[in-house]
Amino acid sequence: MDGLHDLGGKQGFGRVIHPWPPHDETWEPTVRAMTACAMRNHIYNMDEQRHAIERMEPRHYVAAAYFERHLTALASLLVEKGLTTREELEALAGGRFQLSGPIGPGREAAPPQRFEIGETVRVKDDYVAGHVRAPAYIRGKTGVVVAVSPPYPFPDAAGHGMQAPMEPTYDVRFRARDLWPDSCDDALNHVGVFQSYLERVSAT
Amino acid sequence: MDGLHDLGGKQGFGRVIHPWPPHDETWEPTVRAMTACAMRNHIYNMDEQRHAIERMEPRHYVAAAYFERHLTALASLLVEKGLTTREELEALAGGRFQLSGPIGPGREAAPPQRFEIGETVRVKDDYVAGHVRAPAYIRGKTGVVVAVSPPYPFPDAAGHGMQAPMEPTYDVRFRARDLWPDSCDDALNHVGVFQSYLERVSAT
Amino acid sequence: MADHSGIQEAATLEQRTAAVELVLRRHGVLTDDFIHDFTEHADDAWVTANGARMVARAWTDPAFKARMLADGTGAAREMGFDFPEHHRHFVVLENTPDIHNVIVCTLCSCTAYTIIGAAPGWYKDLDYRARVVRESRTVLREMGLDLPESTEIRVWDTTADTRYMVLPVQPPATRGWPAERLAGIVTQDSLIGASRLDEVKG
Amino acid sequence: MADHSGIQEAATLEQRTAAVELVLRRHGVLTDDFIHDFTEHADDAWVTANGARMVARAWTDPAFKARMLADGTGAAREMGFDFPEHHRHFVVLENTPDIHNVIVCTLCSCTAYTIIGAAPGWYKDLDYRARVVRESRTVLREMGLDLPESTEIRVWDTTADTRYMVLPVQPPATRGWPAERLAGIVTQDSLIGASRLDEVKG
Repeated sequence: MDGLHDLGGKQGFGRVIHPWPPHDETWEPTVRAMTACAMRNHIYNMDEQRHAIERMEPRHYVAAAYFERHLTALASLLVEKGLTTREELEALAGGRFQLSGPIGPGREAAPPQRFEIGETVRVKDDYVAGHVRAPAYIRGKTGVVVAVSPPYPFPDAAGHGMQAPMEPTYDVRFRARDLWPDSCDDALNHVGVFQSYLERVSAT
Repeated sequence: MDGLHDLGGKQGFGRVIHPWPPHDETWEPTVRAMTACAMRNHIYNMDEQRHAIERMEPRHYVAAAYFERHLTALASLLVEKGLTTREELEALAGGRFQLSGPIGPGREAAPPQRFEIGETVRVKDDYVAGHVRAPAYIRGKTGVVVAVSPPYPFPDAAGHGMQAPMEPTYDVRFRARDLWPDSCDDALNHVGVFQSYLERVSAT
Repeated sequence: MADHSGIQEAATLEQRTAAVELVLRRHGVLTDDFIHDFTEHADDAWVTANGARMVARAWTDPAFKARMLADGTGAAREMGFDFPEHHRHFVVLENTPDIHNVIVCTLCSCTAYTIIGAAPGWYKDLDYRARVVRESRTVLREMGLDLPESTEIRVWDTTADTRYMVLPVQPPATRGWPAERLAGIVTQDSLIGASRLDEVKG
Repeated sequence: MADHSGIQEAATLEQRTAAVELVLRRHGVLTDDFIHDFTEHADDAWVTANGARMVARAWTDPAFKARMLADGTGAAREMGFDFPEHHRHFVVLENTPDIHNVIVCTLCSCTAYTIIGAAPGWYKDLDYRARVVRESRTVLREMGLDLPESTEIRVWDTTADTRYMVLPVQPPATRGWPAERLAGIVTQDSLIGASRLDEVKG
């Protein structure tokens, strides 16, 4: 989805706070452990969690720290999976508990096709309402495959609890100046791209 | 700039609050009047104001209501134009006064060219770090000119206090399904596009 | 970087507004009565009734309607309405039974405020700006305007300094009403395109 | 729509965390010691020292380095380190005097946390995620790493479930050090690519 979480290349942000000031919030390790627990118990998978974070109300997403995003996803998925309700959570918490927005339909993977290392590929001009792991900054852009991964579950299906076929991802190398012409630092940008997001570029 | 203010087509937002609940904040008309006063006194122009709003820290922008955005732009421009300092504002306000981020360079208009009503045009694949009034959702997209306006100052220059040539804008009609294939309601989308943002499409 | 600049508490909006006001007064930019006078003028002169009167006249005066559709700025001036300096072009978009126009400003919240009145809060909120361009039919339905599939939706994004106003279709039940009475049924929503005045009965 | 759902005050993060914990316990999903045990394991086992030891060994053992660059997952397992189920592929990116690799996750904050330790706050913050892909040289300079123009920057966006780690160039002053001492100079920043260990003197 074209959400505010898709931050790559967005402008107006400032200096990175580095080094990051130490802080010690006891609720954060608890959220980390509970998230691991929910996934080990197969209440949801990693892509469902990521999509639940993406579905956070945009103002909430932008304001929330990392583990608040995880907590919101966890609570939202527990509600969606029927383990609790918002009302119960709010009663237990003694206050308002903002959850993620509703989930829509996922989508199937594209028919299998293989790309070779060294091959020039294009990222499809796809607009996906649900979970998708192609960042907007590579949409429609052309790059070269530099590496291939073992197969993973296709996230656009897995993120919606659908049966997800396994497919490889490709580390695709783009030139920054092809992504943001005249408006970037020179670099080679690599993105891990699922096979279904790619199309062949005919030799020119 | 590719800022979070460029919201057209972003997903994850919710129901529009309609009707909007009445509210009565006395500081809001004051901000409205002061903004008008600053512009009538030529302290800054409309595009400088818009750009100052765009330059707000993204988390602040997303959280702020309409007139807080105007107030932030007004205060930031008064500092940038030398009428006050952040320190003075904070002393007067008795607390922290978050301003917009720093301004970068603007850009010149493209060489003049005319487009005719009925002509098919393409929005250039431009990535502009400064002020620009072409929303990202039409970048690289093709549409048809349906109307022409009288000339306005070119915003990418005017927003940076540069001498801004006057140029017409064109109401360009796009099909929603060309902007967001398979991921939108059917509609004809019209956008007011400055002449410099457009390029001719050779007859096919 | 988020604003981690100080331990200091953020000043309230009222405090920040007062600080800016002091700066403008000290520099002699803001004169004693300006805020009061401007606000009074804005609240009295820049009202939805202006656009409503233009619409009512267009419904009852075909020659005016033709002038208004050809030159919105001229038609507004003819009725004594004015524009801020940067609104150099005012365009009226005619709805028909099969065409529905709706206005937005995705990049900020531009509107023809001297003619249709100060924009409502929802028009300036992020949800409307983000969604109405991509999900026009859905958003309008959620706002109470359920358009038939056969209606062509035309969205107008106010990205330049042209300003738009919708000319709604006159509700059939109001045929023959005088312009003054007609002006009373024209809502701000209908001038933006969030309503078609379907609720108006004779 | 923003969350205007109630007059109710938002529960604090501690309260919300406790509420979720109760739900998981009631359903028997969360067992008594899980949080304690998981946290202890994460804090003890998933530490930057793991990646540091891999780097130090690669600097001192050319055959291991070759294996690590060919199969990062296998090299990590060889040293007794493990991965969560979804990290099926671990790739080590070799810096050279002329090539600098830097890792980010623009869509969330993915990282090889069992090998390089829990990601630092700045890696998970919006500013780094938004900027380092488009302004890599500028962002690195602001973070204290001023690369010469001749250095080629390679940015790796962790958008799939492959995980990356940078193999820094061994600081010249440390030639001949034993692996254990070398591991002590390898920082988490250098494993992400925010540092080249240039500050390390003999």
